[in-house]
Amino acid sequence: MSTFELYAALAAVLFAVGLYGFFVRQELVRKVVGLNIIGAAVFLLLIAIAYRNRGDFADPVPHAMVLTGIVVAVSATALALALARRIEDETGTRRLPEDEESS
Amino acid sequence: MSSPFEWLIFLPFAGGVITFLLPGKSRPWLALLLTVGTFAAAWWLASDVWREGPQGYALGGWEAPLGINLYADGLSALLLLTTSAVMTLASFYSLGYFSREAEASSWTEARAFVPLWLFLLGSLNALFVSRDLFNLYVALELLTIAGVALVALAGGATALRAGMRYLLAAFLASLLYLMGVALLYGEFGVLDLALIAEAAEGGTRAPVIALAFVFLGLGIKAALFPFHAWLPHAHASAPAPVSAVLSALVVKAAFYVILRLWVDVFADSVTAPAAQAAGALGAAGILWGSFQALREQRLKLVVAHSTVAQVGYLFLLFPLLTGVGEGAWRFDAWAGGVYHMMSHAFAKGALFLAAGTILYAYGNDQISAMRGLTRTLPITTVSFGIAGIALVGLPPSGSFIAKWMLLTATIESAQWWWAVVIGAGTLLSGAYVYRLVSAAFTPDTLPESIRPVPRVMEYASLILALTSLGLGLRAAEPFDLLEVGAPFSMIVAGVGT
Amino acid sequence: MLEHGVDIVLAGSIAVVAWRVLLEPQLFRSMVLFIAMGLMLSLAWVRLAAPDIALAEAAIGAGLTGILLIRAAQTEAAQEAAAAAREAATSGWRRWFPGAGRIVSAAAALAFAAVLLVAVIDLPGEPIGLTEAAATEMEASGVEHPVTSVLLNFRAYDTWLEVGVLLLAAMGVLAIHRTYNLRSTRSEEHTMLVLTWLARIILPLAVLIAGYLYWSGTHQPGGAFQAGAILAAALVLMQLAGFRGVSGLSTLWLGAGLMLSFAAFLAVGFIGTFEGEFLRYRHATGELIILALELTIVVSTAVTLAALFAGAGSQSGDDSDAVRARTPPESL
Amino acid sequence: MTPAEVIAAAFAVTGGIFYLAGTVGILRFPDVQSRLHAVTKADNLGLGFLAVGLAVLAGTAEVAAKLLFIWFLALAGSATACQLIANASVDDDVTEREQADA
Repeated sequence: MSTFELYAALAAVLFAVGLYGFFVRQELVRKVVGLNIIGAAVFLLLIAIAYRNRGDFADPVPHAMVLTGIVVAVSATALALALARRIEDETGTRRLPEDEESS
Repeated sequence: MSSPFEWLIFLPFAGGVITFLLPGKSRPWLALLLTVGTFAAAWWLASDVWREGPQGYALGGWEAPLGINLYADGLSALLLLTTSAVMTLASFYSLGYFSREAEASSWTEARAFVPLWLFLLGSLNALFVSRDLFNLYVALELLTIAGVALVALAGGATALRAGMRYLLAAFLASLLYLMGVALLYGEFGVLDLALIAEAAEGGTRAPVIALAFVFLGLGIKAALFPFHAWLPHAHASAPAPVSAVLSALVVKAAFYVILRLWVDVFADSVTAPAAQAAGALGAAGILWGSFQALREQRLKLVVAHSTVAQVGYLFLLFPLLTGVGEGAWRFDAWAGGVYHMMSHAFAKGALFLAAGTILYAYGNDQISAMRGLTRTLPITTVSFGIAGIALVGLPPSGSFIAKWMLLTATIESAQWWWAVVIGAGTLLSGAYVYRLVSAAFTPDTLPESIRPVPRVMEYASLILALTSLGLGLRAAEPFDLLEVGAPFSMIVAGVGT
Repeated sequence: MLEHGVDIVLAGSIAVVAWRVLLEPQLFRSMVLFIAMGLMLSLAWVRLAAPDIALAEAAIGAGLTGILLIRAAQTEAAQEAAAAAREAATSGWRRWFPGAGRIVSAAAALAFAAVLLVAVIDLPGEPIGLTEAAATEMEASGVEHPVTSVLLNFRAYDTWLEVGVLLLAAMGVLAIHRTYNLRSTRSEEHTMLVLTWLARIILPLAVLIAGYLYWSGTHQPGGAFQAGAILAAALVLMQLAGFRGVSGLSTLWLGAGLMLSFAAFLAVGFIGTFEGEFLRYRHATGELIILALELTIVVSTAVTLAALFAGAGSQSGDDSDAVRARTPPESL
Repeated sequence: MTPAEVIAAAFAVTGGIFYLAGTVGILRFPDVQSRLHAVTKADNLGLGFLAVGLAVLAGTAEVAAKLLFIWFLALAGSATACQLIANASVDDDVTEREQADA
């Protein structure tokens, strides 16, 4: 097993962990954490690919993609947490009612 | 600034910066001016495409694979035109909608609204001209964040929750898409769509799993059944012009990426079973969305559920394109689907604006409270009716032509079952549109107090509705434009239309 | 091999910690574990020859995201328990099939993991990418660090739109709070002397480190986003120590700070069109333009991330009077 | 091995021993305050030894200075964090009760 394969496999595992957390957890903050773990999985795969492609240096294009991805993830996270906070202000809970979507 | 690409990107984003920094009541007017300017740029690009064929643009002078290239063919040009046309009219509408100076909060809304609105326009433009897998991700992300912020702008628990659901679904979808992009980069080592198409030709190294991730992510963003649950409340809780643009354009943007990838890039890698599955989900969306629209008591929610149904039609394209051999019906199906996208954009925009007008005037949007609409808001009633015709797909609307082409394709490719779905969907949409229109025409005691509606709101929705009708009367030019750079135009040339 | 052993232990630990993040019943602890996971990921980035990402992950991924999450986790535990109980009592079909949701979710997650593993094993093992292309063109880009040349020249358009995403998030947070500056946001009620002390010594140090990262980004790992994140962390620390930080900025200054970088890219792009294409600056002036753009990124990233922190944790503007009554110890 | 490498290794191993002691302390000590005791003292010393060891190997004074600077930053950070955690553990009786239960 090469280093590339090891970390790429870890990416698959992290993806599943994050996805499970996103599905199962009802607290909004924890859903956001689940998404961030999924994000880490995606970044890990990209960086592993960059490592595989290394010559004199690692492939810079996936590195740039991951930097962009990290900034995008923190943006979405902050927006989600601000929404969660306002939802808590309005409704007293930081969960979404489960049966709203069918109403 | 000698290329329309530059203006399409520059104008809305520059407008976003200026309207965010400079206070003043002229902002909505500036926004309107810039949407009109963007329409001119889109027209310029479309005429270039029309005369010279597909256009390309290398940003920063760097060619792919290292740089990012922009690209526009007939499909992009038509969608750009649709985008700026719908947004121009919605901007007109918002002049009236946000002019309630008496209420301090609405002025706040308007101040936050204009820059976000222009950013949304800019990200739609960026998306429709992008030819790079990762650039598409960034553009989709811009679109999502702008969309969520605009939904939450309405305030209140319902809108905030709806925005949250939207954000969670779209965030997950983006990550699924990006995972697919990572796998594709690992496979091909490039991000440019044209280069990937070259490498993937023949489907020898079909990266099926990567494509599954990409399409799953985009399917969530396009509200494909069963990933549509986030849509109805997000679209129904937003301020009216935002609802209109989310349903008319933003959902279509995700579908556009699917279409581009499926037809232009991975045509050899996608399989007939996958196409049938996409069609089946589309069909389920048509039936489920229409059924929900029939049950709903609130006007804006009816219109939002109808979007779920109408998106379903778009996915019927894929079984008509894939694995059924070569034939003129493939172009019919493709062009019919794209025309449906456009025509629905105008019709749904008109419906949401009209619904917003009713909500504005009556203070609520219960269907049971809509009575007497013919007398209180006659112009809105007319636009409601016309947009309803276009939504159902009755002649002479653009949807009629689109559905007719889709039906022709189902018959010619010997897949009659999709024709049944289209027929059933049309009947169901007829039923829910009839339900709304009959409520409007029911004479009843008028509500005691109706807030006066600025004329510009009523006319904006009327013009949108008339445009959706006009698309049926003058379809030749759009179809000719659509053929420029179209994936199946060679077949058309061979068979002769 | 020992080299490989390090990777195996690291990968295993990351997986275990990620799992613990999910399992941990206490929200606050879960967030702390998440930060720990981020720091371990930084080590993984170093192992994978990605020092730029390691810096960004430590500063943004673990640092700022973590502190955002921790602040969000500070909620009334009793209130949450009540909400949970209410939810358990009323949640539709789940009442009849307790655990069904979990089983389905676990099955779905495992299926995704399996499919991804297959895809990853299928990936070619040999290099297929743009390393060569970037190496060939780097000379013309104006900088000597490959990642910076991709971020600020070859794919500067993406970076511009990325700055736009950050900006939009801040605009969204302000819109959600229905305000145009962060003056109404909560400031810390009780701060401690030691925190104030740290804030005082950290700010000049953070400026120094950010300047170093910014400057070195043209030829070695480091760069504008990392530098901006360091500054943002210092601003957040100041806020926690009771200083005003970004929430002391007026509407105009906050807006200008948020917009600076996006507007700078727009202007550079516009000027580039006279020479050829949008965002074109490949010749003699390349390095200067890149340095200038990076400087704006440092400022905007710092202001935006600090503003996101202030906004994400703040109460709504309704009780702004109450907040104002608790005047901060000093304003900066 | 050159003499410099031997000295560096000696420092690094000493640092490792302190880390080990600190970690055992976290695991074995009963409450927040004594755990902090273990972490801050032992780990800061451990890091110091590591930094000195690496500085010996660094070759240039510039790198050595950077390493010591990093140590100083870590000291400032952990001293503050320790104060904050200790204060929180005194203030927050919930935490205290939990620790007592554990």
